[in-house]
Amino acid sequence: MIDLLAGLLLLVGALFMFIAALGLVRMPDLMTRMHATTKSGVLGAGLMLLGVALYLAEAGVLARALAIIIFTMLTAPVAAHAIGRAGYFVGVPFWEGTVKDELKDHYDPDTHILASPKEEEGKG
Amino acid sequence: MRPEVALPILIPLLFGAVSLAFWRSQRVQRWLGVIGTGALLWSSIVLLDATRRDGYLIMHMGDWAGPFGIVLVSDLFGAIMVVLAAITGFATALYSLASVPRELEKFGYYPLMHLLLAGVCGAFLTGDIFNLYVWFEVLLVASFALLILGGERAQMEGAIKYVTLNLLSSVLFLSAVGLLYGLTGTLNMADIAWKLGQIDDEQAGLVTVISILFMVSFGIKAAAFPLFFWLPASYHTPQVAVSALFAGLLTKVGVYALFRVFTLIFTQEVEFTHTLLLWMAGLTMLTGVLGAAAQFEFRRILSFHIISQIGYMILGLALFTPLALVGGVFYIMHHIIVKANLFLVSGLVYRLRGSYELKELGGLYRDMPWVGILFLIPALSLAGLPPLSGFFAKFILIRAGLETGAWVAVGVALLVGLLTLYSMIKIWGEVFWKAAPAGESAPETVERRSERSRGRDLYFFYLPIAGLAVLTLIIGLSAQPIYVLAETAAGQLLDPAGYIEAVLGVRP
Amino acid sequence: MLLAVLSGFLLAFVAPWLARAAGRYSGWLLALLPAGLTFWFASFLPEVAAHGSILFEYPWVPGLDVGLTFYLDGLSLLFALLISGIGTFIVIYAGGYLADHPDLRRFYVVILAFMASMLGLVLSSNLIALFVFWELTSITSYLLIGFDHEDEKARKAALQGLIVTVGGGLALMAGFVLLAMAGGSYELAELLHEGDAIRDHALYLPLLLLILFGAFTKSAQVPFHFWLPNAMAAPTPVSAYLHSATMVKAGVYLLARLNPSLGGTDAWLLLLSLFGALTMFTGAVMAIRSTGVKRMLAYSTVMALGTLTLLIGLGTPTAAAAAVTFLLAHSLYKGALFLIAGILDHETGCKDFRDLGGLRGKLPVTAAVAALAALSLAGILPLFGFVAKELLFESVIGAPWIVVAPVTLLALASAVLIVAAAAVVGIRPYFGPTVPTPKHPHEAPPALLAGPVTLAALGLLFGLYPALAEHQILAAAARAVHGAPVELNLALWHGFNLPLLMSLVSLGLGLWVFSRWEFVRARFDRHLEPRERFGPERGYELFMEGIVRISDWQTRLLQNGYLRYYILTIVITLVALTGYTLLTRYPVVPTPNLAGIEIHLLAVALMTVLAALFAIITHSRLGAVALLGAVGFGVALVFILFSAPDVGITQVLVETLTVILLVLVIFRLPGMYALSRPRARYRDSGVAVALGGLLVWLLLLIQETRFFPSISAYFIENSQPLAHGRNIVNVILVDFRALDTLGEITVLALAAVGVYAMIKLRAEDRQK
Amino acid sequence: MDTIMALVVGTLYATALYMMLRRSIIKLVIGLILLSNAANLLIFTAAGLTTGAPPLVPDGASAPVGAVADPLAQALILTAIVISFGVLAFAVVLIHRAYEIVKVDDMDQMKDTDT
Amino acid sequence: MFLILQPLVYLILSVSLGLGFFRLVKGPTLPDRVVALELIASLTVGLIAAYTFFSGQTAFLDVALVLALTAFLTAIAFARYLEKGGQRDD
Amino acid sequence: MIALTWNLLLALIWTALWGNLSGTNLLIGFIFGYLVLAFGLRDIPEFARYAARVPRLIRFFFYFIGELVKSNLKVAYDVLTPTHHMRPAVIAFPLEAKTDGEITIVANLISLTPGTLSLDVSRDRKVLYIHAMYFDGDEPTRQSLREFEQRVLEVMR
Amino acid sequence: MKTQMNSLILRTTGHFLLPLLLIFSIFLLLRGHDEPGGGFIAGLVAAAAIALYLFSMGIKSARQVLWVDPRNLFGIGLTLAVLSGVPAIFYGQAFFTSQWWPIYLPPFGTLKLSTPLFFDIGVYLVVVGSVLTIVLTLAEAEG
Ligand code: NA
Ligand code: NA
Repeated sequence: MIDLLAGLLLLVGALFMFIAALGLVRMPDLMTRMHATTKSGVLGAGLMLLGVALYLAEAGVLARALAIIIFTMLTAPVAAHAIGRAGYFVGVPFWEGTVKDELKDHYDPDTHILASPKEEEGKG
Repeated sequence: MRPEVALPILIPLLFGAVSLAFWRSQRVQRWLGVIGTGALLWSSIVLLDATRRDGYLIMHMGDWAGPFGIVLVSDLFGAIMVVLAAITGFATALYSLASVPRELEKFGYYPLMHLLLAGVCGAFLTGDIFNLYVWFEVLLVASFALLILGGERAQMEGAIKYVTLNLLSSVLFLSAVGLLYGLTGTLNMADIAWKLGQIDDEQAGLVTVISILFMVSFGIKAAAFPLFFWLPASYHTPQVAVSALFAGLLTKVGVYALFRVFTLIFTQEVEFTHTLLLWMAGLTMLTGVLGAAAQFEFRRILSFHIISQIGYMILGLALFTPLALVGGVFYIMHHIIVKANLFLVSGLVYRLRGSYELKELGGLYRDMPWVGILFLIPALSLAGLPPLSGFFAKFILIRAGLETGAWVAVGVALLVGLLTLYSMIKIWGEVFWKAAPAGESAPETVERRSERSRGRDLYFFYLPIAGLAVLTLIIGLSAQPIYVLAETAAGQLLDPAGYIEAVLGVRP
Repeated sequence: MLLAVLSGFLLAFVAPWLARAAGRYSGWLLALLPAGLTFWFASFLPEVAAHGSILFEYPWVPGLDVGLTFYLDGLSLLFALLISGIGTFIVIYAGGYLADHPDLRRFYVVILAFMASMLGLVLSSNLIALFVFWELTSITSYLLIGFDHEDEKARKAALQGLIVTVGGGLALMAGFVLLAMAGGSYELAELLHEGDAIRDHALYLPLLLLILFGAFTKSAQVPFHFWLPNAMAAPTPVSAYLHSATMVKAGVYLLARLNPSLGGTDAWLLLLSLFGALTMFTGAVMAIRSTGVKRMLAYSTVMALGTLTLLIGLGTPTAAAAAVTFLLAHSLYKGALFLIAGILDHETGCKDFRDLGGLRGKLPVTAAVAALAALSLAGILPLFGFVAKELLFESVIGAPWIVVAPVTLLALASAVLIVAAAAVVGIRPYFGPTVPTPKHPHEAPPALLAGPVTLAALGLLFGLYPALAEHQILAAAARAVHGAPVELNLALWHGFNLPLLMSLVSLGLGLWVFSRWEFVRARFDRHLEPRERFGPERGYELFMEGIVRISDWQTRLLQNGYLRYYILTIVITLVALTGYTLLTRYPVVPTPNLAGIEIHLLAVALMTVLAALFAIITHSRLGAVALLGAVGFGVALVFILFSAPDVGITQVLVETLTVILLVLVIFRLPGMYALSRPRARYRDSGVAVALGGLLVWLLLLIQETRFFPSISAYFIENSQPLAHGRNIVNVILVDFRALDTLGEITVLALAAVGVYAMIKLRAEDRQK
Repeated sequence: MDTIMALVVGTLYATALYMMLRRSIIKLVIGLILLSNAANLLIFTAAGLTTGAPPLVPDGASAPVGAVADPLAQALILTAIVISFGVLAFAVVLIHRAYEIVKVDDMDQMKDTDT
Repeated sequence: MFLILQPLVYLILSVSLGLGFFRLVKGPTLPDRVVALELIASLTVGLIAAYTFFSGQTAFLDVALVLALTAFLTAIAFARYLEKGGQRDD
Repeated sequence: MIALTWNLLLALIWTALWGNLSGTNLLIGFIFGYLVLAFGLRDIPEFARYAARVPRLIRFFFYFIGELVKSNLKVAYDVLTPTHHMRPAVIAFPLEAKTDGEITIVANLISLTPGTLSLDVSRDRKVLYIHAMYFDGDEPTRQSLREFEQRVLEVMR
Repeated sequence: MKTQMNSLILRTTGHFLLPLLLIFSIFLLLRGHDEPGGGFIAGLVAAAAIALYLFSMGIKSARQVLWVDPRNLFGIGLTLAVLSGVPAIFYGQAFFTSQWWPIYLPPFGTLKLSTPLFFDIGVYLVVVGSVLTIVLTLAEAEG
């Protein structure tokens, strides 16, 4: 029974990874592609690891599986943030269906310092 | 368990490591440079002496029996090479005290030198083919770093070629080791030789194929034809002490490796492999010496001549008779000392006159005849004129060649000797005999020149040069003990069974 | 004996200091050694005359059959006496002649070393020792020819002499080795008795040619004669003398020495007598064409060397006798003449006969000595030269039928010309109207005159009492040359016979030529000058230029500076050699092994391959870096999927760090432009595919042909029990094979030092 | 799978060489990196491929149960990886510095020092 | 027991790897490639998980652990390069 | 912090009593220690907060997993269907989180949940710029984000 | 130009991840003899940690947090590695014969103090020192 659940977790995890990969291919622009990979990638890998931990049922395995999940959740968004930000700076185009961009004009092009809307207003 | 075998590796390693740790204090590094290479010299002589007495010296590193652990093996050939490396190292260390600019010392000159020597000695002493690769890499990367020390444009350009082609050679070597391991399942050279001795004749062909990979890889390292390109592209660019060290040692490691594997391991189809080597030897001799004829820069001439002399050494291996191997070993001994010394002399000339260009030099014999003598001894020895070391080296090879009936190779060797003399005399005529150029072509004024010929630092130039010159004379004038040494070494090389028995304790 | 031979070298070492101490008398002081040696050698005369030969043995490199064995017989003793005796006067002479020269002390060093080398050469019994001294004479003579080294002509002449003689020397060395192989020994003393074995050996002809090549170059035989007169161009007459009269005789000595071993064959006869005769005639022609004092003497020396070669080649007892007699006579008169040439130069500042005349009043002693020597040169009664010339004519007319006609004719013609030359030498400077000279001439000092006077006097003495020379030395020498006792019967007067007639003819014609000297020279010049372009000297020049040109061409072809061609050459060499070996040595076709294929393995393999392929076609640098990252992950996955966790982790980490490194570095690097032409790309892809294919082939062969199982079973079994570690790979790294790891981290540290130096130490900064 | 891996290794060698033969200096870097990967993989393949059996001894045991992958080959590759990383780091920086000094990216223009 | 599961999971992951690789090659911008590389790293973790699951060899989880902690550095490095104004030839 | 230290200390004492320092034993000791502390020292505010945080954390964990799955399904749907249903937008979200740690955790968790991706934080740390995939007007989007932030901060503070 | 990115998120993550990565690297170092890991891998992880610090907080912070100049590290590491092979000689054994000095620490079990461990620590230091020397030097040269 537990084996079955573990197998299921593994399969579902793999499917999420597949979705992430498909999203990477299918999504129209950088940002939306990152949505796919960041979330599904983390979730997929996490589920698969949980499946492994469940199946092998060893403390060591569980601990390592959890550590991997935590580390992934810690690092994946940071990477996404860094790339998204960099992509924004170098002007990677948004999908034409993008509704609005409130970030526009808030970056200082030289120092890469990001001002908040309030600051901008204060400056007038 | 013979600790002597490991000392020539561990001493320079330790001194290199400690020098690295003291990278802020150049004074300490200089002291360590001289003491370390001196200690290396001492340990190498102890090793040679012990090896001469006992035949083979074995050390199982970590106490793991061969073929499982790494076995250090000192046979006479290896021990001789270690002594030569130590001599060159010690001479260049002394020479460096005066010739290497202080700012280069800050950037690791001495540690690099120690570690280069460690790599070289490691290569000479290891009995393990993969460990040989590792030591090759150690000496190679040390040489990379020494080559670029200074950051001149020419150094960079030369280094790119040097690094790329040597990397190619290393990868080839590594690949060959991988394939050989797949075939024999072992890395210990004695074990490989022993196992390959048991295979059927039909399968020997596959071993021969693998041996070609080794031949090409070591051929690159030895700067043999047509694989030598990295050498003339780079050897004239670094500090001259570095050039001397390289000229004396690096290609010889390749030659050593060729000697080692083609006497110990790949002797299944000698008439095929060693015929290839014979071709390689002849063409190497010829291209090298011809390359030099068109050069008019001191160090470039010397660099091209390294190639042609590598040909002589390979000739000794290719002929594969006892006398030929004696000639090869003798030639290596002679060449290392003489070639390193010539580079040192070129540096002395530069120190005295500020140029390496023959056109800009002149008048040194008039002003400083003893410098002329210090040049003539190694130069004429290089050309194989008697009674200097190079004469006997050449004579043995020629005799071996004639006794084998290798007429063409002997003809080439003789012609090359003549052209070598031509090059050396060209240098002699331009640098020493010709009057110092005046006017535009003169790099410096008369006052500046006379100022240059003074200075206490000059002793550190003369000392190693004179020491090596004396060695050249000794090898020539009292060739008998050296000959006996080479003969014994060659005897061991031709007796793989003895090597295998010493390392593995089995008699094939 | 060893000390005697080597004493010259020892003295050479200390000569500069001794010379400094002795000041003006340095020449006299240093001459004590050669003088002493002369007497010492002379003390052997009776013993040699009685027993034939004495052998002295000192070991040197017994392993190579090289020993300092000295063989003293008539021939070597004659040479030894000439060398040390004349050497004595040369040293004295030099002390006077070069008294004000700044390099006098260096001159002593070289001349003494030269003398010692010559002694060693003629005394050595061991072929290799002989060769060693042979080469030493080449080097020391090089230093002597180039003594005025700041003069380019001197340097060129020195180089020419060196290249020709050393080139010949190398052939000689090969010849000696073959000779030893044929004769079974490196000792002349033994080879002299092995003549039959050597002549019958298959290697006889090659070894003969090689040895002759060596001897001919050294002894300036046609066509290698050109270097000798050039050697006169710059240096002092002293050294010039040594070259023309002593060193060059080394070749003749060798021929004479080996005559018993090699002679007596048709090849020997033809080669020596014809080349000798040709040289003799060429030397005579060139002598008469010359106007320079030293040059004319030098060519007359060439003529003498040809004569000697011819005589040795003839192989008759008379010829042997003639050879040794002529040798002695020539040494005496030529020595005197060269030293007189030096006096003329020293006193007048002129080096050309056309600038000299009427000096007999100013230089009476010189003139008298010159007359004696010239008479001997011309072969006129009652001088020793006459004795020699008679024997020469007797030898040529008694030559074997096959050569008799040409050698007789050439000998006669040469004699005519040499008589004329002798007249120029003996008459021209001293008689006739006085010609003004740059220097005001005085009679030369004793140091300069001692040599010429003694030598000329000896020429006269031996002429009057030829038996003196015969019994003391020449008989023994001739026996050594011929290999059997020879009846000499030297006498000034043999009665009227054919040789005398020839002498008279040559004398008459010679004097006629002298009277029309200018006319004869002009005729020769007109005929010969256009042909000199094709002469042997031109050959030498072409050879030297050719070397440089080939060198240039080869360097441009091979060392062309293009890294990619270097790589290409190396890889093509590798593929060709390995492929050839595969075809000829192991033509086995491996069978593919497709067992164990799984989808994910296949996917990983495919991704790795595709990533690598795309990395080479992409035009984006960072895209390529990212693709390299994919290759790295692919390789890591291969490691993981095939059970190598440690390697996998390492690969992942190294991959990450490599990308970081590339990104840090690439910031300053240029873009990836396609710079090559399509043809180059096709060619390179071809080579690349060939390399890849080769390795695939090898891998497949290895995979199906494992000779032995791996030794790693030992590690697997013993890792835990013996090395207390459960991660076998790590245990291998830190224990079983710790030395590898030590080397590996050394590499890493070295790379870091290198990178640090590269970045921090900038050439531009250093110059500031 | 052995054959497939051999093909992968061969392709890596071929691509590496192709890149090293280009004139662009940066392609040389890429070629060198591919080359070292190729060599490591070659040793791995030549030593034999084993799935699912890493050379580890279970806790408490004295030797692994059943056959495991060749640990020696892995140790060699590990050493080789580290060495090639060091060498590559040096080479990459060298090329970077050479470009800074010589200011050409066309390798064909770096040929002044040879002759 | 997992007769179908094993090939199925491997198939899914393999196809995903192919898709990720496709984006890596296609781009069109550098950040796209970097994201693709990140996904390939994630897929490597997934493959390791699957491999551990089916082989029972837990040692490989350590590889995943290291990967999870360090793989994102690649992305950071690229991002930093872009932010520093490095040439973007995509 | 004191509470956590105490808890760890109890766990160590537990293992010392058993004489067996294994991971499992330490975990058991930690759990028992937590229970003991939560029960025994619940009148001390410091310990009470500590005790209360754990259930909140667990609750948040499940909430977060739920959101993660939801967002994934949404993305999956969009990825798998041929047409795109999304309305992406970059919006400025005023933060309540104050410290660097809070902001980072909020931003990272936002990146992992419903169709949102944190792009950057303004210099004055007051505004987080977010790429939202399913933008349904300023207020609704900000509202759901604010709710999420609250839950995170609850656990953190 | 500065070597770090001006990002609060990255900075904070860096602060948090650094100790995590460092402790992880020590963990990998100490257990390498028994499980995957070892000096080399551990050293690379530590170097990666500092590299992350470099990217997120700049070269100065990275140097500060490292506390020693990485150039000292590889010299010391190499010395340690070489010296770890020497003690065997005092026991009359070959160089690099491993020596074991197990230390019993009652609650924790046995600490397997040994020359291979010192060797591995040497490896670790060399790796950290070398990689960081390369990375930091390059990063400095950029700006
Ligand atoms: Na050896
Ligand atoms: Na290692």
